Amino acid sequence: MKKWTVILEIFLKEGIFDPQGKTVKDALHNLGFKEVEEVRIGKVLKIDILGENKEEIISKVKKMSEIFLANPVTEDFVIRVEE
Amino acid sequence: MKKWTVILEIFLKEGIFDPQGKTVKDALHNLGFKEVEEVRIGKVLKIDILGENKEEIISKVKKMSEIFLANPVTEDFVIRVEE
Amino acid sequence: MRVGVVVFPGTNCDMDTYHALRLVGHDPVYLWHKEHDLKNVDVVILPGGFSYGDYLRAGAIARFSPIMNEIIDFAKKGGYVLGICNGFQILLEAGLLPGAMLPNITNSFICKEVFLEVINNNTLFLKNYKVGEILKMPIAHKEGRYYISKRELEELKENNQIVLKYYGENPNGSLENIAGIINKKGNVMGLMPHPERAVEEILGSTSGLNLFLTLLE
Amino acid sequence: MGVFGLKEEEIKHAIKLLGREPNDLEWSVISVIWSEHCSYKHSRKYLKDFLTKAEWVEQGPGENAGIVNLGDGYRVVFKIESHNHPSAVEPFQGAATGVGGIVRDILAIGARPIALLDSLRFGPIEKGRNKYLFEGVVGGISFYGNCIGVPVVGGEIVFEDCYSSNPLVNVMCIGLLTPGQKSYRGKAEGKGNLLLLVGAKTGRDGLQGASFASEKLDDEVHKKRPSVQVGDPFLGKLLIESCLEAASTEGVIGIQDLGAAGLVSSLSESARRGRSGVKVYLDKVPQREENMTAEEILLSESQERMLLVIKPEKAEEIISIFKKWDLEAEIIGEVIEEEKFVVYFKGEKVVDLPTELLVDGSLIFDPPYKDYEVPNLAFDFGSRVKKEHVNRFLEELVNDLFIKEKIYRQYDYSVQTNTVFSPGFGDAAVLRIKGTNKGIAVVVDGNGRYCYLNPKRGAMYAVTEACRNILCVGGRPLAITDGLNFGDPDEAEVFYQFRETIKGIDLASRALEIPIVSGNVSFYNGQAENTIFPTPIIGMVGILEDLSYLIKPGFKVVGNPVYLIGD
Ligand SMILES: Nc1ncnc2c1ncn2[C@@H]1O[C@H](COP(=O)(O)OP(=O)(O)O)[C@@H](O)[C@H]1O
Repeated sequence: MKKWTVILEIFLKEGIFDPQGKTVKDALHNLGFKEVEEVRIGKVLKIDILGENKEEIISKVKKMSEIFLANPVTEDFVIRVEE
Repeated sequence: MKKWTVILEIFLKEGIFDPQGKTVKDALHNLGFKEVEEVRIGKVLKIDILGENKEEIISKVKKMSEIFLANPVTEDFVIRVEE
Repeated sequence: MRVGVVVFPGTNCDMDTYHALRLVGHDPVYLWHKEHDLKNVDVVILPGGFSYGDYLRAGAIARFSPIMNEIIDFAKKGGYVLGICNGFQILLEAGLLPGAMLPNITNSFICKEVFLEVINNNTLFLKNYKVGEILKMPIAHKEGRYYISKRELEELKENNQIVLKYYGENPNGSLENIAGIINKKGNVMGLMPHPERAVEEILGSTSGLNLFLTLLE
Repeated sequence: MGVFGLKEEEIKHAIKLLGREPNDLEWSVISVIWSEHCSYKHSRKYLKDFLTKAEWVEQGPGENAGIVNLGDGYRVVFKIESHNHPSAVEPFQGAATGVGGIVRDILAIGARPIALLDSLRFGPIEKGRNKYLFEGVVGGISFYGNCIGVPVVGGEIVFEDCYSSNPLVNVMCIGLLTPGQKSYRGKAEGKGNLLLLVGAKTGRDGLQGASFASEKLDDEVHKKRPSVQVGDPFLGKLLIESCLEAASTEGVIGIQDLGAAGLVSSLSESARRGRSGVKVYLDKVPQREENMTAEEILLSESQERMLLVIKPEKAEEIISIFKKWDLEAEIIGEVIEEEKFVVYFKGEKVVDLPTELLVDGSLIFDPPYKDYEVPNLAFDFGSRVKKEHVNRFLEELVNDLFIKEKIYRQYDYSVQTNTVFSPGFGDAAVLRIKGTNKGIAVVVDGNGRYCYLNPKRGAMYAVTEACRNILCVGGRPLAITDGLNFGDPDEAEVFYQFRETIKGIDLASRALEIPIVSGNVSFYNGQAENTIFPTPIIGMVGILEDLSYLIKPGFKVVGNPVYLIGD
């Protein structure tokens, strides 16, 4: 089996307020980075996983995300496989 | 000026123990995902920012990260511009 | 000595620290994060709490508060600065002390009484304690795992900058059980435990008294 | 949205009261405020007979929290609140926002929050989602409570199958008023006084939360929920400091938090309590999102917002306090004489309803009830205890202690430097009152299993248990806040449990002369065979006149006699 590295990004759904992102945006403005319009902060997981092929890996990580890693009520996630 | 979305991933430096990643890995094993070899958990920021061109944007976000968004003692970061 | 207690938005041990100082006879002043004036204090205390909610990283945002410019200058000129818990985290972020804080090894917030050993008392703040003395104080933090690169750790040791270590159990996974450090000159100190919560018998410990008493001189 | 969640008879009732057909927006307003959560339409009738007065009670139920006198000008303020449904859907945020909500209730009195206690119920931790719910809830309480610097000094937790799909998260907050400090009511009065909305911007979060809490949780819940509220403890902390600062000025008439049903309930309840009306301009409400509709602004349950009714001549001074703390503070309307809730949006009058109709107009429901046969849930002590039983029992005991420690280690219980007995130490938590010799003892207790077996006796037991715990540390019980958690009130057996529970609490409270000064009712916790045990949680506060008489647990000296008191 091959070893893959999967990157999973989890953000709060659009429309759900992200207080942390807002506070960091305000801080960036205070530091002079006024060009910043919005900041959203999420989690990112780097998962090393064994498997035969890319499709299998993606579907596994998708399953983990759905049942455990992300909360479907509040969060959206994106999966990316690093080569 | 154009609006860009920049993704900034921040992970603990290699070699620094990541207890959250370990907890999640153990939980995934318990859930039956034994193929998972390692999990590292970091932060990801989605930054909407105005600017003329990609180079300018990247250098801005790099600066923010160096002085504020990431801690150089413990963290490494990667910048990606979404088109 | 005149003591100032800094209030950042989200600081929550300012009143406790103020109370402890009053208890031993100080007449402290509060310093507001937006101010540029240190009100002629001799000692600046950065108390514990959750400045800016600890969002992003503990201490990362407070470090850029207007008053921090003054505090950095003050410290560089030899002024006494003490950071407790979140205050310690802010001093690390501001570069007034070396190293950084990581999330606890337990991956959770920890509130408990711990024991500390005084390793070095060569700083104003600890001069009334004896080297080797064992202290009892509460900790209450989520990011208290002290970390520093190998090279800098050697330097820290060479210069006797490690002043307090966890004794017995290391609660948060700090490198070398480090609980408190000073800068090279010894005028800036940071510690994770809360001395201001250990000044009255009824609350379980008086180990912190000497720290505040010293500042009376 | 229009009418939602109202029964046919309630719709007719509304039209009759109003003398006309409400418009769509007015229907939405009526629907949320007539929801169980806001109107107590199934419980009001029964709660009103509680013993609520005593010489030492300064304010009983009906306000944001109860107030009890400690002597020498010190007063203690407290209330319990449930956040069961939000915690079932998103445990971390549900519990966090639960803490934020009850803290703002205390803050609305003008008191500084000095302690929290949490009463938790989950299904067995080794089954299904229970561990996830448990960890999320504890994490959320720890996240919010620690950040705002209010110590969680006690609580309780029970694992039982019936809470599997529907955990219970009840949080009690305690506040202190020091000598000379004013207490406030959530009231709007005095024509021309201004309505000041402070704290966070208003977004689309938590729309219909009140009706959500008034329904059964089923699989549809995820789709039903437009969005979940996210707690911002940092802002919550700023709100505490800024509101206390504002409350110390001369210009504040009333303070009210924004909770379930957002602006609708806080505005109309304040107006009703002041026997006045309010005129509100929604365009003035600071909005977080673009193109929000009148309905979205009115019903939003965005967290970390408070309403202050202030004197116009003091507006500038008070607003400057909030600006100092970098918070939003906008005047969104004013008090009017006519007892009406009038709303303008984009230059048009969009709502014009009597406050009496909104706050006291809902139909009262008194559904049928039925006793039930109790299956044998009692432990079997009949057979002789064997060695393996003892081992298992010890193992369970250790696990039980371990999990409790796992919880309270995550709570900052020593911040504010008043905690004399921290969690895990005494039978009740003890806090000293700075500047005096006095202390208070606080506790939350409940036993759903007993209440299921016999609701009346179970409820009495909960009251007496809380009482004993206060006594054990040397305190004298003063008053109760009750958190009542039940299933669907339209199920006859559930309503029976409810009525009997009320009787039990009432009997015990009268017999012991411990009045009830605040509380909360949460229905619709599970349904049919998944209904929770009837679970009344008793929060109790007692006084220790002199902390030198504090009683520490444990045997002290070898040879001391041991007494067993009681039957
Ligand atoms: N079980 C109860 N016993 C006594 N008083 C109660 C009970 N339930 C609710 N109350 C009182 O009714 C009022 C409304 O309660 P609630 O709606 O929970 O408050 P809030 O408006 O803060 O959400 C409060 O004053 C509360 O103390």
